[in-house]
Amino acid sequence: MSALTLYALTGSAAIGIGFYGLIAARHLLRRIVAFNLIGSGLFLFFGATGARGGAADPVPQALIITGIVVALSASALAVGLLVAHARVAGRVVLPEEEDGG
Amino acid sequence: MTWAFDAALCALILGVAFATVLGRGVFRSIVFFIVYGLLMAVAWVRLDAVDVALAEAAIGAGLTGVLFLTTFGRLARNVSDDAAPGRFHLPAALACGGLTGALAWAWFAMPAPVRREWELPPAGVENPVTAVLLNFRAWDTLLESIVLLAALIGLWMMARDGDWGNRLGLPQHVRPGGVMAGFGRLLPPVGFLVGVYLVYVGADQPGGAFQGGTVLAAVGLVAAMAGLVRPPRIAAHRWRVALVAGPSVFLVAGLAGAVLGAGFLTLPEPVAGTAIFVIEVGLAISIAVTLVFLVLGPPEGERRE
Amino acid sequence: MADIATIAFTGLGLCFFIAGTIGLLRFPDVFTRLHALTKADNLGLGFITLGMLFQVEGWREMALLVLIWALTLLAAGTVSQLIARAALKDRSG
Amino acid sequence: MTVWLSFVALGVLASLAGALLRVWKGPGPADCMMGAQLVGTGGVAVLVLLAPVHGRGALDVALTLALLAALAAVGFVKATSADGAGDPEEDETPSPDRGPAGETSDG
Repeated sequence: MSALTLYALTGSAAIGIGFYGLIAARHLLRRIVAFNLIGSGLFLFFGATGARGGAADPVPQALIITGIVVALSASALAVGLLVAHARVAGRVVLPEEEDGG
Repeated sequence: MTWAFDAALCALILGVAFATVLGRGVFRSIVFFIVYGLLMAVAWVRLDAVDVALAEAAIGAGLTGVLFLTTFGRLARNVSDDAAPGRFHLPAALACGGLTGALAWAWFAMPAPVRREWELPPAGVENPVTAVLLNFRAWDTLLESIVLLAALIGLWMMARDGDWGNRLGLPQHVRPGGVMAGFGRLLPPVGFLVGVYLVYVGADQPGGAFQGGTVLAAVGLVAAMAGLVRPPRIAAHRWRVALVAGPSVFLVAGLAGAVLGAGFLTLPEPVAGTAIFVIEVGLAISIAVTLVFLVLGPPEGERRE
Repeated sequence: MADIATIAFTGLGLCFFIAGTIGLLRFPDVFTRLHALTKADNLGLGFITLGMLFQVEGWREMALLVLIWALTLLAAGTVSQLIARAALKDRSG
Repeated sequence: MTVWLSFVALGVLASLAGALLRVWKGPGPADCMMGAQLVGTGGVAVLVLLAPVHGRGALDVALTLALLAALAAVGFVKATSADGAGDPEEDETPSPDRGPAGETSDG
């Protein structure tokens, strides 16, 4: 098993773990963190794919860099929504999940 | 031995990912995510993607961590209860395991890569990543810089009416002459130099508008949190110019290409190097300012003094 | 000769890292653990950069290594102060 | 030489696993943050050790990490301060009975 395969498998595992966190977590901030985990795993998988042809391919790298920056801006927007929600509702979980914790 | 190193690094990354999702408490999950970003930066270096590693080091390990930590602080202030930890969710675990399995299968099922025989056409810069970002796939990059702006506008729409016109973010304060204030005076000059250096060398070495811009943003955030500079007021026009500088310069360059007959967003080879440098400077400024504003958040109350 | 120096210094640095981790795991409270952490930070990374100075060529890389160590020292000093104060406040209520 | 450097890097990674254990166990938030800080320094050390293999790029990334090593900790003390934007030193200044750790603040 080559090192690239190792990183690709790590990326795919991170995607799965992130999805689990997105579904299972109830605190919304944890969900945002899990969402970032998915994105990061995808980047790793994609980057390993791009590196298979010998020298690192610049096109995936460029896309990943813009992706990282966009992921941060999306997280900041999500966090803004979360803070606004907490201010209004006084809770950090979604209304339909409030009971039965 | 290098294989063992890669295996250990991947094992650590996986362990940290698990801990992020399964660990007790939101705070711990955030700390694990910061560690995850750090390890990812090392992984990108191992994959020979230094440009990505630079962006990941500044964003994954720096800006995102600060964003989540300060949010945690804000929520702790507003909200009395912490959500109870989710129970183990078997169907979700099975589905996510299946997803990972499918991705792993996809990796092995992918056709063998074609070894790239062709060389990148001349683009005016030596660093292939910069060439792709600002010349071959300029459309993506232009739209991406506009996405950043859109995210900031969306975030600012959530400011309370009473706070409009105030300074961005929470009102930061530190003890004058204290450790944090001292750190805030020492670090920004060095960090600013490193950020500008990364933007400057982006043409032929790892670095560029995105990598340098994220480092500059992180440094700006230190300066703001340590009380060296006060964040601008939300309505300040000077800073709004900085926000749109990058996309505007990019658009003007693209239109110039169309007028000169090369096509929209196509930089003809003789002037490409200079044009890319100008675009990079504009973009780096916009990216840095936008990211700092995004992490600081909308204004939240003026400090009474 | 340079290789021997590298092996010696990086090995020493590794020892400090391992010692720092053991301290972080075994020491009883926040402040003693902080002590272990700063040892690993300052000395571990210090010896590793010192060892690597023999391996890189060119003064730029050397200057970069020294700058990396200096920045880590600055960060370690600040961080240990801030964390200790935050923990002190936490304990006294 | 590459083998030795990989070995040292592997050792640093192993010690980072110990630091992660501290993050997992806590008990306080300060302990978690310390573990993260050690991982940050260890990451810088690993990148420095990779420099002969990956060239100047690894050092550039190490420099970025070292530059921003304290960023997370600053965010942490901000988040744990009373109004989410303060400095743990502030309210210690006027009180005469500050702890022993308060003596060397302005060194």
